[in-house]
Amino acid sequence: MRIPCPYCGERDAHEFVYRGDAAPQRPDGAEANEAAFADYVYPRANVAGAMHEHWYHAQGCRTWIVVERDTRSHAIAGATLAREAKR
Amino acid sequence: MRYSIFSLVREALSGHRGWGPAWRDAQPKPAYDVVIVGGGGHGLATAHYLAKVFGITNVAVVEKGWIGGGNAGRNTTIIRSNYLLPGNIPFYELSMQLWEGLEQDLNYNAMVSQRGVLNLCHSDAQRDAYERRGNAMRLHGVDAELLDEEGVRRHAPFLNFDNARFPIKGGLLQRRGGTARHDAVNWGYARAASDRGVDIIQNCEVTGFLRGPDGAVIGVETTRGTIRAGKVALAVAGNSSRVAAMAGLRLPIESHVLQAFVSEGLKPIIPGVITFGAGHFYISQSDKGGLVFGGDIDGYNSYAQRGNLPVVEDVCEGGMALMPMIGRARLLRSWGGIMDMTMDGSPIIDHAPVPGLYLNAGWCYGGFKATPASGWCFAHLIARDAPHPAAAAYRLDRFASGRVIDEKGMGAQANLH
Amino acid sequence: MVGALPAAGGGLAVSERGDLGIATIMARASSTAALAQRVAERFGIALIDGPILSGAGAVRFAGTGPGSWLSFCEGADPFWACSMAVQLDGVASVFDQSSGYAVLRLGGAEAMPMLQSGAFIDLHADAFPVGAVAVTVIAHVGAILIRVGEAQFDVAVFRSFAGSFWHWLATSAAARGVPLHRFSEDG
Amino acid sequence: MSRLAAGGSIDRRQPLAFTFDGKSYQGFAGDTLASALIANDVRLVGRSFKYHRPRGILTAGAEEPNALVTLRSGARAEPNSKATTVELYDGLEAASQNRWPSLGFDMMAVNGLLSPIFVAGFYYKTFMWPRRFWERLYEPLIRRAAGLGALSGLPDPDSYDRDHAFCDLLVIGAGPAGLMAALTAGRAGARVLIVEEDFALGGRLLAERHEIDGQPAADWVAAVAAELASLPTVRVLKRTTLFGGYDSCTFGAVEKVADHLVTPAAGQPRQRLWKIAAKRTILATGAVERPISFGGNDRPGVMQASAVEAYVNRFATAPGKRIAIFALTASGLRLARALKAAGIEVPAIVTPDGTGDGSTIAGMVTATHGKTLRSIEVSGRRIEADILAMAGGWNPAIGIASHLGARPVWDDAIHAFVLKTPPAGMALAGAAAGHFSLGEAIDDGLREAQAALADLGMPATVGARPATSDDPAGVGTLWSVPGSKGKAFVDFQHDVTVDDIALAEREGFRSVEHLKRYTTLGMATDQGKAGQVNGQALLAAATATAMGEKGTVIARPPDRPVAIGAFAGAHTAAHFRPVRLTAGHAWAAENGASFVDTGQWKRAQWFTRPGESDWLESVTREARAVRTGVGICDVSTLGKIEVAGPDAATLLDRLYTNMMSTLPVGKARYGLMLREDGFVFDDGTAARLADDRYVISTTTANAARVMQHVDYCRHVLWPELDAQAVSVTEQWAQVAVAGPNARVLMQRLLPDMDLSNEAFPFMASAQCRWRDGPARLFRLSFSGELAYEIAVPADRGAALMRALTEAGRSFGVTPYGTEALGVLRIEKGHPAGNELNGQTTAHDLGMGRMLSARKDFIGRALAGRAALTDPMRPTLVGLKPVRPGERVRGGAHLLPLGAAARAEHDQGYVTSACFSPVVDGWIALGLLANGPSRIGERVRAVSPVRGTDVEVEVCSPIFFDPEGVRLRG
Ligand SMILES: Cc1cc2nc3c(=O)[nH]c(=O)nc-3n(C[C@H](O)[C@H](O)[C@H](O)COP(=O)(O)OP(=O)(O)OC[C@H]3O[C@@H](n4cnc5c(N)ncnc54)[C@H](O)[C@@H]3O)c2cc1C
Ligand SMILES: NC(=O)c1ccc[n+]([C@@H]2O[C@H](COP(=O)([O-])OP(=O)(O)OC[C@H]3O[C@@H](n4cnc5c(N)ncnc54)[C@H](O)[C@@H]3O)[C@@H](O)[C@H]2O)c1
Ligand SMILES: Cc1cc2nc3c(=O)[nH]c(=O)nc-3n(C[C@H](O)[C@H](O)[C@H](O)COP(=O)(O)O)c2cc1C
Ligand SMILES: [Zn+2]
Repeated sequence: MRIPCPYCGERDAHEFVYRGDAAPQRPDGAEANEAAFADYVYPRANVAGAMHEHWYHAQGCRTWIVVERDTRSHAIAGATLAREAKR
Repeated sequence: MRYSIFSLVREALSGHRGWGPAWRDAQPKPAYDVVIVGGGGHGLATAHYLAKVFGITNVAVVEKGWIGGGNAGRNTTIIRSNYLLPGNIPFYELSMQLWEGLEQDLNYNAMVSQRGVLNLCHSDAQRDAYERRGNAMRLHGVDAELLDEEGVRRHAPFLNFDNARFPIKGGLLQRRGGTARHDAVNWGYARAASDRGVDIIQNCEVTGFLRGPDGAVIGVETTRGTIRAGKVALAVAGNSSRVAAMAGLRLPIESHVLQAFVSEGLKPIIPGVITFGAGHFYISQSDKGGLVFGGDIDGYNSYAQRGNLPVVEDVCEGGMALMPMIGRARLLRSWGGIMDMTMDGSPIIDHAPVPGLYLNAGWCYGGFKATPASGWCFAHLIARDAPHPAAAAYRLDRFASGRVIDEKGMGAQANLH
Repeated sequence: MVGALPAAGGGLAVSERGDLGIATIMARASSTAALAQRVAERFGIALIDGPILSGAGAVRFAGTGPGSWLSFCEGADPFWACSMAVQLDGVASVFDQSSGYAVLRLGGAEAMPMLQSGAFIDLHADAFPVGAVAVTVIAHVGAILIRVGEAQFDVAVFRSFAGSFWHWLATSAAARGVPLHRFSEDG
Repeated sequence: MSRLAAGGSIDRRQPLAFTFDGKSYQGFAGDTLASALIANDVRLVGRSFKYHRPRGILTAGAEEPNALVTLRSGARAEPNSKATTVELYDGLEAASQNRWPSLGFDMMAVNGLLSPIFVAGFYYKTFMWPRRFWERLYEPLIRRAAGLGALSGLPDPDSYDRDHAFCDLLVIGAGPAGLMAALTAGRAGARVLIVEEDFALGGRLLAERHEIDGQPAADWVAAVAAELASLPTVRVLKRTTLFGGYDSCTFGAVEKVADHLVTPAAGQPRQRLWKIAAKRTILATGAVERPISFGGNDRPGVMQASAVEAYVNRFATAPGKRIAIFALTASGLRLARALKAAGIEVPAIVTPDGTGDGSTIAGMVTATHGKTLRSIEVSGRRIEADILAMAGGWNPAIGIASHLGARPVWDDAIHAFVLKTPPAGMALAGAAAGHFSLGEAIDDGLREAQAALADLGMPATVGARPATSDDPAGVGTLWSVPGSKGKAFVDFQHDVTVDDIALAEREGFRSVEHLKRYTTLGMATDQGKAGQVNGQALLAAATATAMGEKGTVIARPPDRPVAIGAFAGAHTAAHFRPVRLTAGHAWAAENGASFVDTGQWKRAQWFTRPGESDWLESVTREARAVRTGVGICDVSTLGKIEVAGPDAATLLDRLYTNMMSTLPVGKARYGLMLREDGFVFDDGTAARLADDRYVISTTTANAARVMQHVDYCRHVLWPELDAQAVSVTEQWAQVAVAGPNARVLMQRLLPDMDLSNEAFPFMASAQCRWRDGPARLFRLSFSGELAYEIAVPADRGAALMRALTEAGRSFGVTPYGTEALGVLRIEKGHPAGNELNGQTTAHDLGMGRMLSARKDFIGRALAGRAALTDPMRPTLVGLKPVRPGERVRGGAHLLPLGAAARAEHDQGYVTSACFSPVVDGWIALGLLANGPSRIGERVRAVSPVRGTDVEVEVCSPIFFDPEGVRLRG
């Protein structure tokens, strides 16, 4: 599997560290309670299909990126820098 | 027909014309007391014990493909009960004991082979961790032996002791551990359950749930029509999230791919199971002679049932580092399975938060050895509506509460377990 | 500048670069443009935010990540990174790495095929021309590759890995039947 | 000798000597082992898996199920090598396998007598009684009988290499289709890689007699090969098998670099693993001929027609003197012509419907006779023949295209599975596409290459399409011969018969996948390439289902078996993983250090002095030296991360449970990091170097994960923070200097600094100079002594060690290793790896007070859960054996006195233990339920696996200097 790192270009997936679904948003730390955090930390949509997910280019530019990938076919539609995806 | 050497010889004389199907290929009936979704080892075992232990025989197992076509048919067949945490040990030991009588129970030779499982350690800290684990096992009445380097040498003299990157310092050996012939386990359970009246329905995919007025699950929609059910029990392994989503549930599970490998057939050379603690590698030899081995998961969410080359290299590197004698053995076939990795690495056997629905999920890469106990405890939960004591820790709410069962101590990241 | 390498004779010439000041330069938030301007002012270099080498003189910037560079300075004094930090004050954070990397220069016709055998990135001159930079991995060792000439590459690896990287280099050269000429910096 | 006088593509000027089962023979360069055996009239070459039936050579390719030999001997022995794909070399040594005592007389052939019992799946029905006999008797017997060849049990002496390739177009297979494709794309200037597993290019053109452009096809092949070699963007890899298709158009291939040599040259790898990234791919892997299932179809002498054709035309051998043909396709007739041209007698051409020329017999072969084939039976008539060539139709070789999940579909026109929807970026050409004529192969190659070029936006130069002698191949089907006498095999290697298929169907194994697993059809080393489709067709017939509906099984990588060593490359034995060495490594080695692996690092574990008899003596001396004098310890492997920028302090506040923003410049603070689930992640110190700059430390084990975590927080969680972070672990060599004499020593090292307690107190930090270079000084203490850590750029690390030794010589400065470090920290009750095991909470470690209530931080919310702060959780305590001199060990479990050693009494366990010189006895840290409230209580530390049971007293985890007077001194 080759991942199109927005900075480095296409790289083999073994250069990356996988984290998972990019959808869950960390609750506001000052406000949120246990339940909200538990909901952020544990359950996952575990999509069968196109998914936005976090990968870290550990053996490359050391940047977290968001990759759009289909979990059924591993086909990759694209990738963006995580810090830009957030904005 | 009962299986035995006598029936076999008798049939041999008449050209084996007398054998009937091992299990009835049933057509779906309109309703059952219990519908089990998933014809893997767990679903079939659940059906068997429901019928045999709890006398509930109006049961259907619905399988989207052919039985045993999921992980039950593609795992590396290791059985062991060398767990660390109190939530796990009694459960896996129950399973081990069921394995030990399985063939007689099922009248099917599942080739349960207790030739030992050896976990190697490479540092003092790792040895301490194994001592902790071995002691926990022994306190639970499970067999465990701590080997020093000499002990390992005696058990597996062909390992790389002399110029290893991570020298072998010892190991934890469970002699009762070993392997079982995975396909036979599935077929044996199917045959035994079918004989007791359970309907095994293949090529029947569940596509939705039938809900009662109060929201309770009262049946399933399938590719072969609607089937009503008193209770619906999910045992769909790598597809747990997908199926549970049809009931509106989000589980603490990610689906990941694990690859496995088999070499060409070779004369016996590897005793029992050996796992390489410092690399990602474990190996055993099948009765047919193939070296069956594997390593770490690929690490990314997947429903594709296949992996990629880097993990193949990683696993073979581990193999060569540990036992350089396998360099000239050829890899014959590699494949992948989709596992439901939980956020603490331990399974779930519990009521779903929807009435009428029961959950058996989250087996990660370790659910084959669990097959008998999983079936037994799940059947108990379904029949009695109360958890079996050996599986009482496998609650769904343990994640929110923090009573997680995290053997590896990796926290809430599925792919690290 | 490192002097011309002895003729490689078709093999692979490897020298270790010793006198380098090295620093990680990371642009402050939304300061990439300001950093580029500062670099232009102070060093006369057009800094590019991408995996390529900016500059051709004693000081160079190799793009290693978004808004981040590994800067090299030949003949630097031990406090070079501190002076760099002063130069870039307010627009970038500067981290001294002068000791953090072992930098090898690989030259000769075999340099490219050799590195290609280790790295799963396309090193063909069209894809990886002179001045291109890649942070990647070779034989389980993280490596920063910079194409400094048609047949010349600088390879930076973390210093603790240098021994293992050398081992890879030597076995791979032998596997290819390539004679390996090792030179120290001062000839 | 059955070598033909002329022809073939062997080099008669290069004779090669080889042995088979110890007997010497001769072949020529250009032979395979199989062709050389045939030339030497060796007919019997192997025994089958289950019944140990005598077997001969069936094919001329990688689909060979029978002719498996052990190549070479000793540590280089390679079991299960297919004689048909082994390139002959001078000195080749091969032996038959799976037989005892000899190939000709195999005792295990009694299995054949038991074959009425040994049917598919028989073992599932028996061997269940008595239960214990499985491991003791049945299984060992089964195991010994199963398996094929044997591994030597010795380490593989050869090496393996890796390489990577990128191309616009990857062409797999160099038959006419592949060559035409490569040529077309190469001429257009595309980067082309063409891989061919054979040692010669040409594919079936080597075996069949065709004309291209009016010339023998071989001439065309030679011309194309020459042109490809001349094209700068084309690379041809021979002896290279493409074995797998993976995601994103990547592929794996293995090149046999030295397999055609007796031993590789010095340094030369045996094989090389290629990883290939291609923009487009053309699969031109040809087709595999099917056998026909009739009685006795496995007898040595029964061969595939395509193989006979290859042995005659390519290798110039006569596999037999009288070669009969049983054909369902026109290729049978082409073979007859070839045989006659070579002067070989063709006693019969048998086709079911009599199609063919005048001499064809309408009928079927129902039986064979002879130890090796002597005669065949056709409709009750015996025909003398020493070879029977079967032409059963063709299966396109589409395995690689199926690796990514595309399912083959049945094509009724050609009676074969084809791939209608290859993976993105891949096209099929020639016989692989189900187009069996030469003309189609050439057309396909041309067309698909042009399509790929167009796709890539490259103009194709239009070359002429060479003219071919076309021979459209008819295909027939005949899945089994009615009225067969004797066993009719479907899977030759695994001895799966037509009857086995019927039995499986009867027993309900009616999916092709169940059929495979129950009978082992297609699970042998040829992966069903030879006979699997026949079995599936028999199943379809038995269940009255169309082939298209039944489908076929999934093809998986590798497409051909690949040596495990090739996947591992150079990463074996001591080079399995890189080794990380600290700057002070050589210095430590010179000083008698033994090293221990910590992740990839080597760390000095202890330093043996002359006269010391065991490690404990060295460690105790080192620990004592730190308590009484001064010791130095290389702590460079701890992770170091520098965090800078205006928001550095804010970021650290969110990363650590405690406040870091309030830390003054010039100070350091111990910090705890949690995971978001509330459990402890890592610990370390943070030192504030400047308002906007910190350097933090991590444990050695977690360095990479913490860095990744810091970046996750910066990039994903809080990208709005203006904070930069980078690992500087490699930049700084760091040394702990600890003990009552530490200040004196440091003062000698840094004479210009005021190191008095007032000027540089406990937890102070500073950036300073050492020998005109940068340095960092911290007053940190893991040992509980007056201590410093000094960091210098790593290239001065060794010099620093030497300088410290020199400066401290007069008061006996002592280097100490990780083991003494462990003793010192256990004496002080500091948690380390064994306690920070990912299962513990801050509360468990007695650090509950470090969770700040004044701010948010990672893990805050979930750390507060009742389950994580439950007092009954095992919590950190100290443990001391009650009886002096008794040893307590890590991993022992803690139980109340008098309680039986059973799980229900398990209350915790010992995490770390050591011999403490200051206590003068063994001490330990442990996690004990409700521990802190049990100080003074006695419990048992039980280790059933060691057979020890030690009474211990629960105490404070701080065994030494609880007030911390010394470290502040
Ligand atoms: C490569 C690999 C190696 C492994 N090695 C080991 C090992 O050595 N030891 C060990 O203990 N464990 C091992 N495991 C784990 C073990 O195989 C699994 O945990 C276990 O098999 C899962 O339970 P199961 O048998 O019921 O699952 P499965 O066999 O996967 O059963 C689930 C079934 O549900 C069906 N299904 C899914 N969705 C639907 C639907 N909508 N409708 C109807 N049916 C549906 C599927 O088709 C499947 O047949 C391994 C797993 C893999 C992949
Ligand atoms: N007369 C018939 O019935 C009939 C049937 C089929 C094919 N043919 C003949 O076969 C030829 C078809 O041409 P083609 O080019 O499609 O096929 P081909 O069989 O000529 O060439 C395929 C090539 O691919 C190579 N190959 C296969 N798998 C490989 C792998 N995994 N890695 C590397 N190399 C691999 C083979 O070694 C072979 O050289 C024509 O000459 C045609 O006449 C004839
Ligand atoms: C324990 C075990 C042993 C196996 N042995 C063989 C074998 O000898 N030959 C073979 O072709 N496949 C073997 N397989 C692999 C199967 O062919 C198959 O790949 C696997 O069950 C997954 O199914 P799939 O590839 O159809 O998805 C084995 C699988 C397992 C789990
Ligand atoms: Zn990148």
